[in-house]
Amino acid sequence: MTAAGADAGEHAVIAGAAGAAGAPLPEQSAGRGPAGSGPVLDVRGLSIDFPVRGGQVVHAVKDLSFSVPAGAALGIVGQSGSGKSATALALLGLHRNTSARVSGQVWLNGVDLVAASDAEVRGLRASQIAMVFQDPLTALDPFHTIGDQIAEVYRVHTKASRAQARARAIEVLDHVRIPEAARRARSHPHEFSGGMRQRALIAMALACRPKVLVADEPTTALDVTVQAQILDLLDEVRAETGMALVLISHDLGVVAGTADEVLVMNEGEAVERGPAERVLLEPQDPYTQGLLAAMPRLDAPLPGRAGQAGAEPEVLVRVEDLAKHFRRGGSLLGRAEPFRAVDGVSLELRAGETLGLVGESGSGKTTLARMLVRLLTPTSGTVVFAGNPISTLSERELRPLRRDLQMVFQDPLSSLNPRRSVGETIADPLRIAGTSSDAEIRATVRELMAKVGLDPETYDRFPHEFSGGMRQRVGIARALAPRPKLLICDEPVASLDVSTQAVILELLKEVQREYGLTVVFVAHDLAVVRQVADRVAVMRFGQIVELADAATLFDAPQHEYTRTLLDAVPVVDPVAAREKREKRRLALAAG
Amino acid sequence: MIGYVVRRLVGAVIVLLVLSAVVYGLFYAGPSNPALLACGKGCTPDHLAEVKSAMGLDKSLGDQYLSFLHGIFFGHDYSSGPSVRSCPAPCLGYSFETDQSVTSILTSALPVSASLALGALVLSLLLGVGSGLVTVLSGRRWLDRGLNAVVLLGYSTPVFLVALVLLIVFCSDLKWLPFPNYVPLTQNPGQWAQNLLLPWIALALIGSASYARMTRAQMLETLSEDHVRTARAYGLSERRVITGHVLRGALTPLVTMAAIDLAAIMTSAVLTESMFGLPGIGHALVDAVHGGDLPVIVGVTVAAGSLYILANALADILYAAIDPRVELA
Amino acid sequence: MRKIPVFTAALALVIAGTAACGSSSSPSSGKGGQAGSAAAFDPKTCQGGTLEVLNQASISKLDPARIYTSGGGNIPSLLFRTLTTRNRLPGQEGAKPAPDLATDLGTPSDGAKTWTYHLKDNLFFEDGTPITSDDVKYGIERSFAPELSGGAPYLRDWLVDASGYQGPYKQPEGIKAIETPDPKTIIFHLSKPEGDFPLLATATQFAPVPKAKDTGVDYEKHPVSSGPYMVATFEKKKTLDLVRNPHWSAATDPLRYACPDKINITAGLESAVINQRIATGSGQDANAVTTDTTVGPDQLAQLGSNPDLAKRVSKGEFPATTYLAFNPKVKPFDDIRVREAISYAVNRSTAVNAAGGTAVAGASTTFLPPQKALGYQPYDYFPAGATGNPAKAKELLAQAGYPNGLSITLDHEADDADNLGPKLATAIQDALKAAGITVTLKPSDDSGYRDVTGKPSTEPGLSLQYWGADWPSGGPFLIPIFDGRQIIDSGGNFNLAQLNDPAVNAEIDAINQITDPAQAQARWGALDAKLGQQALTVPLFYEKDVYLFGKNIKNAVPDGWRGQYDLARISVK
Amino acid sequence: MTQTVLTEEAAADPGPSSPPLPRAALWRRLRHDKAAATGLVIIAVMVLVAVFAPVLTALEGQDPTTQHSELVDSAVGTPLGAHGGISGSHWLGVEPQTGRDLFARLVYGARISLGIAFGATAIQVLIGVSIGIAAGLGGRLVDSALGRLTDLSLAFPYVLFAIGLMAIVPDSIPRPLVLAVVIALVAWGGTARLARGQTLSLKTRDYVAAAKLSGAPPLRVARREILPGLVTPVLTYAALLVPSNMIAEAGLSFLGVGIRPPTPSWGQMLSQGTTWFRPDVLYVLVPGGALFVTLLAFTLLADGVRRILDPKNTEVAP
Repeated sequence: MTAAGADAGEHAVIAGAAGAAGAPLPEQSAGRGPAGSGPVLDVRGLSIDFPVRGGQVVHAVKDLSFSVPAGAALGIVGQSGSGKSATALALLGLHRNTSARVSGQVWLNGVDLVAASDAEVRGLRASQIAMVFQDPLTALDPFHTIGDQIAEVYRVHTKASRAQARARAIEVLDHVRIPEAARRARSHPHEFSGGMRQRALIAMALACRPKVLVADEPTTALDVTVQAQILDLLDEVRAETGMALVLISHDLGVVAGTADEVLVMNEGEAVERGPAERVLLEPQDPYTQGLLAAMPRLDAPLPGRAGQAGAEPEVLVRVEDLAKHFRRGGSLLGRAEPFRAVDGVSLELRAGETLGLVGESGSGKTTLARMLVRLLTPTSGTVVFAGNPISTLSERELRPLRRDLQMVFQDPLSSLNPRRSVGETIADPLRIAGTSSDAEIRATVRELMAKVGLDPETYDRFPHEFSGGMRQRVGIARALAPRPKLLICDEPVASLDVSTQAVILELLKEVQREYGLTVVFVAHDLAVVRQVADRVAVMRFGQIVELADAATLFDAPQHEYTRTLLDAVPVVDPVAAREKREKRRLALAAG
Repeated sequence: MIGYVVRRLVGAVIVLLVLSAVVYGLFYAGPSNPALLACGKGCTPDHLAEVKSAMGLDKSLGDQYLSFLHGIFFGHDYSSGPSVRSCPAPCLGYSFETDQSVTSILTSALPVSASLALGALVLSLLLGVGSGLVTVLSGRRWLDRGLNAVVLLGYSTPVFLVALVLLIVFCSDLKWLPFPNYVPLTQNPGQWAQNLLLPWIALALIGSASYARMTRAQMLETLSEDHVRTARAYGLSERRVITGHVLRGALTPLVTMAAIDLAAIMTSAVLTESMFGLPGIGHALVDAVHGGDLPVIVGVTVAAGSLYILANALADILYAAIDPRVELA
Repeated sequence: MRKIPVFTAALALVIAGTAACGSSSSPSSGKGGQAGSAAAFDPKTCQGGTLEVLNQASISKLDPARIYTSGGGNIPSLLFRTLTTRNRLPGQEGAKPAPDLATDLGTPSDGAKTWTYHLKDNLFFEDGTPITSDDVKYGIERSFAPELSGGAPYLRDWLVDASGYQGPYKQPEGIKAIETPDPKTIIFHLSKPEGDFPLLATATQFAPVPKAKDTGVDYEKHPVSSGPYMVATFEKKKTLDLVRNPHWSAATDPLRYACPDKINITAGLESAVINQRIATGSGQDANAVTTDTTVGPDQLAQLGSNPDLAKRVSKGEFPATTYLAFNPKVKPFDDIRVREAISYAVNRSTAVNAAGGTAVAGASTTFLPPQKALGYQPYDYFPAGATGNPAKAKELLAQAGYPNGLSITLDHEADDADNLGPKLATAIQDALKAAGITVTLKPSDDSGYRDVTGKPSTEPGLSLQYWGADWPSGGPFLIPIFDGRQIIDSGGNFNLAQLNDPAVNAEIDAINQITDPAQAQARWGALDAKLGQQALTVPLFYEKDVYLFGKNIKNAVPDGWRGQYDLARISVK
Repeated sequence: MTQTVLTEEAAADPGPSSPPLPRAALWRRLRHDKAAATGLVIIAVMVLVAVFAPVLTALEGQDPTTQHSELVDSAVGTPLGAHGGISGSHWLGVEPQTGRDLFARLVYGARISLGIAFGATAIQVLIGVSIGIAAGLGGRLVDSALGRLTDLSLAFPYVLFAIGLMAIVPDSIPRPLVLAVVIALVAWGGTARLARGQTLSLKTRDYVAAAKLSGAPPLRVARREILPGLVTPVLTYAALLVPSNMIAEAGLSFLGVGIRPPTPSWGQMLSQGTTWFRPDVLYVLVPGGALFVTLLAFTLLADGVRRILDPKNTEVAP
């Protein structure tokens, strides 16, 4: 962290607070000089408005100012709708020719990107400032090879020959550590994994040696271990090339280990900015404080789980050698090897406990969870619930048991029928049971709604009228309605903002206590699991690699993979984050 | 790739078998008397008996169908005397009314239908894709509305109405063109095109509406894709973005549409062929229906169905060849 | 507009098949050819150019054994010479036969039961081989082969012991009833007197076929020509291109002028397109004619106001009657009062309008069309006036026991191509409604229709029918319809009234022995008038044929046999 | 008949994730969409005309089948008087040849054209949705069998097969019914494909899983969770099917295998009219205009509904 950066930071906060774009300070004029110690990117009084239907305007970004010195890393953090992505696009002038209205100044290399001509802006893109996008799946053209796409960018900006461009493409692909770069350059994007694609995008960004790299949520779509690798890579290339980095994320942990400075945005405004250590460890603004408090962390003390450690509780569910195989690409001429989503899992669920089920995407955790409530029929193995072999019962035989097995789903939008009122959605299991009168059912539903924090008066409203958190409350109420014994929560908070996450987790804990539920909590986020689970099972490739008490698992993981996972989890403390990165680097070098 | 093609074709053949069985069963098990109908007009009892035994109508329906299938691969001789009516493979039946094998009726009709379909398709694509592109790329609101209006008009106009107006205006009143009279391409390419011009225009006026709408929708969708934003973010000029990264993705789905359209026009442009007097497949079928010529009805329907299914299969294969994401393993 | 069906007494059904085979003709009203060029026309200097023929009907048959024609047809007659042929003149003269291959119209003996013909000298096929009487005999024998069916059935009936003959492929010994004592002479032995034999000898079955060139069903791919033209290319159902036959000599054939050097026939066109093209006449269409498409309403309506077009029409009359046929075996048509009521109720104005108006159809109360060659005698036993007499019809119905009206079914063809379709049927339906008769319409496809109505067991009570003469004489017009011995139970019956009256049968036999046309005509006319009293049919209208021809066409004169211009005498020069 | 192709396009785009628009809101927006509202009004007028055809003709004092030979030129059949014989007692003139009242035939023709178009659409939707849902919810075997069946129906050359079928159907069955069924039978594939795709997409929604967990039997799941999700896309699609079915009816009648005389239908009138284009242009314009306007109205409505329901609402290019 340089002094100049800190000054600029102060200035930004002041300017933001004063609400004035102000005249350029001497530092800024210096910044426009030849690349040197001054800021390479200087944003002053940036505002972005989007017109929407009905003549109204959304103020996505309001009077934002900041600057980034050469070689520095700025982290921009905010929840969805905070304006951080609109800001990122403005840094490359990508709002041009859209309905967005941009005002203020974005100085880059002596050019104001807001005022410059289209051709001028085009010339700066990639050569001076490059961008890495959130979803590597869609950010590359599916019709062209990776190498061609990088080479094209290089040729546009350097007038290099075809061969030179190709060589440069292979060079940068090699740089981002894509193995056999020369061969892989001829691959199409769909032949790459998510992490590889993001590396390819970074390679493309590096191709013309820009001075600034903007990375907008570059790891959000990736698994935690891959996320760590990509963040490490960004950190590395910044160190090697000396370009400045603007890293944008909703996750404080993601920016912690990489950014020198952090800017926190809320509702289009910068609420706090400063050196990473200060903002993350001693936040001044109440909003930042709230964010940090709500964030589940691995280093927080384990929540006490009184009463559970008593006598050996009875076993509610016994799973033996459970497997689920999916056929893939079946054809007339031959059968492909099936995909083993779950491959020989055995475990016991004790009444009243919460079992955390963690793993990366494709590890089989959701498949396993769905087999526990017989939404999926196992290929082999058994699930015995309270003495009933639910894995082999027919649909009809199963029906009386259904009410005991309920589930809370990840996506609160997809899990509610958009064409039915929330009250009726909650009432559904009761109506199917057919044992109560309409009045009784309505009363029960209202009671449930009140319990999960919904206004009973909203009985007749439809899901799209609710926010994500509220919808998840509806999902929980529906699951509770038949008074189940087993509740499966499949990533119940994954699509919620961090502050809402905390509230929903608290609610889940509360209802578990009250209803005496046995809970299986499926999540990819170890920190979240740590908050709620008594025991944790770690899954990989369809198998459980480690199953232990929460305390044991997090403090003394036995399995190599568990350790890798834990090491990859981002932490908010910048110092700790850098230590973890160093550890990973050493591990990689050793391995 | 080869495996995919083979698999796709095997699938097509299975559908074809079912199709032919259904058509065959439907018509031959139907209420009409196939021998009498096949015997055609002017049928004498002698002739009828001859036709009946030659057609094998004394056999069970299943056997008849099998011999129909057999004929497709090995040909079929219809004989009941010293002179034999031979119907070499692929034999789709024999029209006793016109004394021709269905195959020869088809082979003489096919070039006409193909000429009609190809030209109409090319013109539809030029008009439709062209106007769709211009509308999207110019970004003019009035153009967009205008295009939509034209598209709606195209959707709402029956082809025979267009054909009639074209004939009256260009052939009868203005006399810019002679009345269409099909001339084979091999005979005189100039006259071939001149005589097909009006049918092409009639079909294209209507067909291009779909292409225009599809092009517009696809362009807008592709333009909003992330990789287009990436290309822009990396400083590519708008022209380069469009030609290099938008067109291919946007126009690929049109391949499927065009292939199916091609088959549709070839087999089902009955009204167009009838209005312009083109002796194509549709015309042959209408003739057969009016003449009660059952073997032709069945043969043509089966052949047209095959064409349709093959076009579908071809479209899938083409699509897979164009789009690298489609796995051909 | 109209396909051209011709009919047979015995077995066969309608054939519209061949491109050409048009209708036959009879004394025409002779209005055609006012183009004025007829008088100035010189067959010596008419040669040259290409004639375009634009037709609807597909050219699906070109084997002379299989074609059903009247007077040898229009297009077939360009390829095939026959023993006799139509006289190719306008008016009454044209309704007579004339010698063609033969030196005269034949010599009858044994009370018209034996007919002897001698061939002219210097007759050659297109390959230069001379035409012999054996070739004529072989041509006739071929037409008995079941695989070459389609021609008129008269020979099978008339020749002695020929009904079981299966053709020369199965029975190479041939027909005993035809003798060829020398290459120039051919003698026919008939089982009964047939004064009309010279008229029958105009049919293409009487064309010579060289046995050496016979390829069975494939013969039609290139039939060996004896006429002025021969086949250059023939694509079934599409095109037939003719070029001059170098071995034909005008000296032996004074009736065919053979003016154009080439004749291109295109089939499968829409009637409206044909008429539009001939009327517009651009390019090659100036040399265009049609042999199967009468003028459409578009051009008809213009005739009054467009003198150029009015000059380019040929107006003739093919002897044919469109009528309602009763089946008296079906109730309520067994009651003559019901048949009479319907005869009174019909509205001939709307019926004629359905056919296209008085320009193309004339209201008719007699079964025989108004042509002298057929023996026409006027009568109107149930006067319905122009628009029907529903009051009288109701009265008769009340007498018959239907005071509150009647519900009947009318069978008709599904399309209007033969003028037996929905247009006429709905006109009848509407007219009978005024008389309290509710008509249900029952359409059938062409072939299905013939099948249903041609079998006495399935014949409906009331159906729309059309009858045209195979040659201009009362015999072929009345015999199939009213001769009791012509009732065919197995199908193909045309005696729809199923009348088997010994007196009628005897009168028919008596007239058949007459070889003097004038005498026979009077007797046929009297027979028609007598039959009319029984109300077995309701004649609606007779046919008028208006054909357009191209701007360059000369000598497009309708002949008296078929009411149509003759391709063998047209010039494009 | 390229018109058949355009329905495929709609089938390919199920657009499932749009938030549901309450019926009332849909109605409100529809009324404010000028084009769609125009379409709706025209359709309403046409339906009223069809329903009240007897009343309208009674007002005029004519009926659709009575022939007036006195009103046409006896020689060639053209209507007497100017403009196809328009007069106080024959509002749109008379038909050539027969002299039947054109207005009466037009309004009675509306019954056939609209009736068959709606009827065929209803049958199509019924078949298509049933098969689509069954395929989507059934097992792998059911799905692949029904999928093949759908392919098969899409592979049938539409017009050809309709013509072939019309030729063999016995006459004892009422013709309009036959037409509606035949048109529906040859063209239910698109609806089935749409319904199947939509069902497959809806099936994976968690609320369907939740319903299963609530103990709902499969039929209840289909009815309560899947079917409501199909209503909007299927209705939008059906709005496009109506004009396409109308064109099919007109085409078949034009070819002479459709509705039987003397029952009037627009397609049949048009086919008669083609030969009268010059002598009596009104005879083409009247049914042609009616057909065109009605088709346009349906297309406008369908387009409007699509536009309103399209979450992207890409009216203007970016």
